[in-house]
Amino acid sequence: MTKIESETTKIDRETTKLAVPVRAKFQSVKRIGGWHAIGPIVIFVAILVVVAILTPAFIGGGGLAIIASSSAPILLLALGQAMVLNVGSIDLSNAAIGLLGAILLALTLGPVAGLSPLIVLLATTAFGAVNGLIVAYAQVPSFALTLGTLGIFQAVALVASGRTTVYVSSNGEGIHALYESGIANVPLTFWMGVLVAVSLWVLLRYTRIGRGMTAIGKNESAAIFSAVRTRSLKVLAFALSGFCAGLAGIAIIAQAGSASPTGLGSDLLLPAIAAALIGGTSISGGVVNPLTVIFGALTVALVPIATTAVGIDAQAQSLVYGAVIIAVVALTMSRNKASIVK
Amino acid sequence: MSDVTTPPAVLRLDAVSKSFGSNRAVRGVSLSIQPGQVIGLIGENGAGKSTLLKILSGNYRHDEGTIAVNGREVQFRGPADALRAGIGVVHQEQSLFTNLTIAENIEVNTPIGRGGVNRLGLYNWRRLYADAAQALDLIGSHLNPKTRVSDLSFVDRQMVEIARAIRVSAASHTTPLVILDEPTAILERTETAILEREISKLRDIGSVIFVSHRLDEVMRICDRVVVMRDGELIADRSVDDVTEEELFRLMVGRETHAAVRNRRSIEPATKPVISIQDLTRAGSYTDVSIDAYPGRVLAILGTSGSGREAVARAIFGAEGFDSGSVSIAGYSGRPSIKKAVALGVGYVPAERKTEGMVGEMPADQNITLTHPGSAAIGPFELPRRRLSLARLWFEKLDIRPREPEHMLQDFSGGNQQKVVLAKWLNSSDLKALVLDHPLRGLDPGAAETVNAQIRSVCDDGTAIILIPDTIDEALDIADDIVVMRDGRISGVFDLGHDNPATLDLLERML
Amino acid sequence: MSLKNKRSVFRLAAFAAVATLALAGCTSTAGGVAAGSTGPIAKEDLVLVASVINTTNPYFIANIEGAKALSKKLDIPLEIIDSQGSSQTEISKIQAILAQGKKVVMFVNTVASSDTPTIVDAVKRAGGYVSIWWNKPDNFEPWDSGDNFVAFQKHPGVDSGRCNAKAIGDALGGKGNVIMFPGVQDSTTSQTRVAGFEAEMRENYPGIKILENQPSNWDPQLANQNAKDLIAKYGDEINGVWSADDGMQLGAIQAFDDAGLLDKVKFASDGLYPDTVELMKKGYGNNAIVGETFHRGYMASAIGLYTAYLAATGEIVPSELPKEKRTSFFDIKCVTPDTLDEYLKYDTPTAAADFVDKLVETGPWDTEPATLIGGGGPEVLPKP
Amino acid sequence: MVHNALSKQSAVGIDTTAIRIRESVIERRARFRGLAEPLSLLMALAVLIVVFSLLNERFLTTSNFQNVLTQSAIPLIVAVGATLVILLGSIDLSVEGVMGATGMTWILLSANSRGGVDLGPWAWVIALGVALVLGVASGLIFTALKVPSFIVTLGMWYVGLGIATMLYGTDLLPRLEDEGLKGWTSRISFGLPNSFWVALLVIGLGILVLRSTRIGRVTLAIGNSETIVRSAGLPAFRVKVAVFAIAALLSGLGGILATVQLDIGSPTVGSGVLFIVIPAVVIGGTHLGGGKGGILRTVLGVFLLTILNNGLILSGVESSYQSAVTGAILVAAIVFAAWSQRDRLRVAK
Repeated sequence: MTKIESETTKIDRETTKLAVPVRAKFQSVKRIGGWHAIGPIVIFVAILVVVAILTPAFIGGGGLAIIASSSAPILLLALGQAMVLNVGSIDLSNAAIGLLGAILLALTLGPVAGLSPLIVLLATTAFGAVNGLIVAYAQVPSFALTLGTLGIFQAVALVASGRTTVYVSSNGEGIHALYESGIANVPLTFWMGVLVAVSLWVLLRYTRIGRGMTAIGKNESAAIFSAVRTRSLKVLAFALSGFCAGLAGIAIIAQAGSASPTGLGSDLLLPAIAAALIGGTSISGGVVNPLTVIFGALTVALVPIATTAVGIDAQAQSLVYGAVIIAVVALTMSRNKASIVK
Repeated sequence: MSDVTTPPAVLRLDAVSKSFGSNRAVRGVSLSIQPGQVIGLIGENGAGKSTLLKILSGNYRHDEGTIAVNGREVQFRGPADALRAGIGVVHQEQSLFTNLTIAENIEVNTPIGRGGVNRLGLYNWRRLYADAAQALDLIGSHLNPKTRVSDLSFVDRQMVEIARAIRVSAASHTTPLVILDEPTAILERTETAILEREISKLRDIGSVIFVSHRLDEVMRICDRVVVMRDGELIADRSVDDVTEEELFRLMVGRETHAAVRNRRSIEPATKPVISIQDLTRAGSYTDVSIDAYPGRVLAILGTSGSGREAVARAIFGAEGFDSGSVSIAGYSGRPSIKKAVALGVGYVPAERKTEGMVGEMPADQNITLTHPGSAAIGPFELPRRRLSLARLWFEKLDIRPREPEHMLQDFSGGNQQKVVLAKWLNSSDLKALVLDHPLRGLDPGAAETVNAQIRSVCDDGTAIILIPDTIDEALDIADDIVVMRDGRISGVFDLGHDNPATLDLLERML
Repeated sequence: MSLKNKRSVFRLAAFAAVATLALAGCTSTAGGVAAGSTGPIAKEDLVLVASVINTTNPYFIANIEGAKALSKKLDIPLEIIDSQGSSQTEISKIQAILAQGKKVVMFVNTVASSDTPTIVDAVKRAGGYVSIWWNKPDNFEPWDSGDNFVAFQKHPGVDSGRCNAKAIGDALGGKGNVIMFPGVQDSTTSQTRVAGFEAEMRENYPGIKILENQPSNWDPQLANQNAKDLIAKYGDEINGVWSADDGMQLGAIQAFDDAGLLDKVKFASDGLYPDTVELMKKGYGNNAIVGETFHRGYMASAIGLYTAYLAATGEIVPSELPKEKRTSFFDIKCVTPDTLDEYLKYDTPTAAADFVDKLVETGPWDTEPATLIGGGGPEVLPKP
Repeated sequence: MVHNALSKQSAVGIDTTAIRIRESVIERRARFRGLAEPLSLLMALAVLIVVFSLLNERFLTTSNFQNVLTQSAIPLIVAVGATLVILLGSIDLSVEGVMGATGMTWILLSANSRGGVDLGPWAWVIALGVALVLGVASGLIFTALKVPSFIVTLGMWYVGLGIATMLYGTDLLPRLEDEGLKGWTSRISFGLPNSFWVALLVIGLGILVLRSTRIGRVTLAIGNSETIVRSAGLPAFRVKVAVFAIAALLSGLGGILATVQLDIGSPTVGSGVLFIVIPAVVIGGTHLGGGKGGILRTVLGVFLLTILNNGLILSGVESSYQSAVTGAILVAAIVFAAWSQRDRLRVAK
């Protein structure tokens, strides 16, 4: 600071005419940024309004609470995924880690009671961190790596569960309460997701850690040359993904009281990625807003419910789901003419 | 070049204009190029050069005026049209597919049905290689067309680009017009010399538009020089009737600085900030020892094989080395970027856009990315203070426009480079700054303001290690010059005492 | 508009949307403890709901068929839920229907055992009545959950496995080697069938050796591949093939057919799909299919829905029923090529409607061929 | 004057032999570098084969060889398309949906147990037409609307499944009636299973397209740098759509063959194929970022995974561990490939 004030330098004026086109460019960027932030919310509300008009009883009957409660595990996984996407990677194993977490929780809740969620979160965070360590230090593409660890975690879940449904034998009340009790009729599991989203939002927006992560996602080379601790931050992003997956596991146990390798939560990988992308996360990295991811998750949970609620034929629902996912991302994503999309 | 027979002009522009909204980027440009002519096109960044080139390459469509190629009026609907008309552009940023062979890169634009594609739409590889070899031969290059471009050096890549431009015109049986958009900006001197030789050969085949920031090159290579300013073509001179100084004045619209060196030489402090001893990296450099002192600029000269960039990266901890030591402020442990930065070293990489800055991040966040200074308390950032801190830097370094909350990629090159500098200057304890080609791709005006900043940083007691683009740049700013050749130091000069001639330095480089 | 304003507008919008979401949640919580509802409901207020795992498996198609027949018979509208193989989808779609305030009479073929408590809870809260088929946690019994969880019903898996084992054992003359294709490993349905099959072989056919089992996830394609690999591994050592359902058996048969081994191998499985009936009628592959267990999806859904309907209308009071009518096992029939003809009548176009007619006459527990044969607690697996 | 001195220098001419020598050295090194990855894959394959044949003597028999080839045929066909898409730098997740929709269309229009129409060869045309429409739709949405291929094809997966489900309706299982087609895929002609001959044909065509046609070369170019492709005036738009169309066509062909193989129509006829194909492409060494890789490497990847699966079953490894072993091999393969290239400045996404 003292340096800035202490001296004045005479600099030749650079041509000011540059400002004109630059300013024009700024304006367009701003506009896109605005829609980018609002889009996921608008889309969610729009679909909701359509559903409300077609079936008013659904919304009146606590439909929103249902959407929120069923979006909770998706939301938690999507938030973790969004953090990984933000550093330009992807975590295909996080849903498997979440399910493994749920199984571990169901297994340990009886024997070690209150310590169990802690152990599970520690374990899933560690699983995520292992992914991150390999990505950061062996420098392998995360898509391929986590595809591999996905298989490993699935097998571990299958073996750990003894190939059967694991029920919480005792001490399940505390966890179950997360689903049973709620604020404004919405279970705590969802609010847990909102809390995580807000925390991650603060992390990304107001801390150097978050800034560093975003810098990695936008330009990793520049981040390296700016002495951003790229490796540690990547590990952290994956660890956060594991942590969120652990919370998703807790949410699953809270809802079902049991876990099995093919039961609740076994097919959340793609919905969670879709939720992150619908929530405005860029798949190429560097763009994420955890708060809009909440609406991404709500939208993903809403679509199948909405197709049922408005009475679309059961056999057409899959088609509608696919079409809506594409349409929603097409509507919410920010793009400019020159950008390259992979 | 006299126009006695007046053959049809290879290219004739008549009052060509192009606007973006209210901004008239190109205004009524008229220009005519005869076969065998080499035209120099100069102008500051933002003068309208790139827009004009993009019109010629078919990327933009002009709003007004006419373009005629070989006497026929043309309307380019896309880059393919321009290519078919015989206009080949060698872009500023290299535009080769590094994963493909030389032959394919040369032939990639030839219209289907020719250039080694048979009737079934399949490539005839033998013919493809032969045609490519022929095109390379025309410009005197003996590269194997089967080589992948990723294995080539920069100068050879430029050759491939030129060969491609020529090949395209040959395939469409037109006189080629090759547009070289700052081909020498990232080349070393030796390589530039090779390139210059090749360009002069092009006269026999077609015409050339040569865009460069280096006025001396333009004077050497071209027959005529046209100058653009504010979107208009303000001068069209034969090189015989104009001086470098005059061109500079035309370009920027003001007088140039005296090229006389006006630095007060600071005597070296007793202790160097950075001291490297017998640094060796197999295949790159050997036994390099350099000391950099506070308040002095140390320039390392050398060609692309000299290993000087690798030494600079080793100092910053970005690349490893095999033996020797790098000691920064007395510390000489295991080097890493993190450690180097913690010890007060900054580094401005040559590849600004890919390594120096996060383009899609606002300028203020770029400035505080490494050293947040007062814009953060512990791990927490304070956006408002960050912005005001950035405003101070914008003011101090005259970064325009004064809107640090905007994406850095939307600023012009010179302003971007100043933001990159500010990123390091924001350190409370900057001891040394390693600058790898800090002026690359900047127009003279911008280069001058960046240079001024480097000088003032140095005067504040920071040691500067500079990898300059040109010898002149080194002579202009350095206190010490180290010359490297083939990975070894071939000369050391203290400009306080020595007064090496350019030729002297050049000899030690080659 | 400055960037800062933009941001605060966005923040406000986000906050408002979250708040709306929170406040809009109405009387029935998604989580809170449910009071449950008793007392008869007028027929006009009812809606039948049948939830199936997917809409393409022949068994689930039959489920839908039965539900439709009952809907027609009782003149009550019907809604079908397709879980698309996902517990989450199943639960949220059920909740979506419940949220519309209708009084539901529900039949759920659960995707996984662990879905049952959540579904029961939701139905209870909405004052509906539900019968669960096939999968539920062993310790989660209807009588502990009040009248809204009317019944848990299934066909006993052990019986099915034993029935198939007998068929293969007899066909092979008590000697030979058998391979097994269980379904998804953590499915109780598959586990009980496997247990029954293995127990029967162990107890009564000591000369038959089980070479290997390869779980094939109810997936015909996977069973086909696994069968190919096992053929490569054991070749003509294989004498018998058991699959946990007919879908996987179709895949396995195709693999043996391709290998030219069909004539020498005997098959048995559960479900007697229409395709299986055709193959058996034709005597395909030297009468390759020697045994099947017979049950029909339309019977399951009709029984399940009708039980729940009776509870909803007050005609039965679940808490007063004996335990075997709350956790109930319904009979399955062992079918051999010789007895196949007896069962063809259950596949005529009017079969579902005929069954529903009888069902309404005789009640949910006494309608041939699916009569109540036991229950009152978890299915007991044979001791290994 | 500085430039006078320099121009004298250049007039003398600069000896370029040093550069030329360097180039020829680089060229020689580059020629062998290209072989390193396939070689290590072949070695891995060899090790697997040796280990499995020691564990079970049946592993190395003609019948098991034919079995492995039959099983690899469909993944191979689909993987050729997937490789092209990945060479673009994109990804195609829709394969299972496209397989389902195409297979279902085909069997419902062929002689099947449901009766209905039998269009014979036209069934193939219409079914592959469905695949083409899905592929072109993916390509157009991806290219024109700039929606990331990941999400487009994810959505198209569901759309394909939805089409298959709707076509299927609530009728009986459609079963193939044509005796000539039944079991055709695994029947042996000239020592190899028919489906594998189809796969070989597809692989051959795929290599030809990639190596010697404009679509193939522009695909590689797009994977390298789409910006340059556009500024060079190459048909990036058309090629991208074409590649997605080709990939969908091949998925569709795979779907029909899978239906023939199973003899019955099922919307989920493709289940599990995606998770063989993508790892196979990656293990083969094709870069997910695009531009680098090839079809033959993918073929090796598919063989590696198929042999692994087959070998694990033959050597009696419990099925619960199979996904872990596949996963571990994938991790090992990519770590092995990346290990030598580690550098503190390298960027891996």
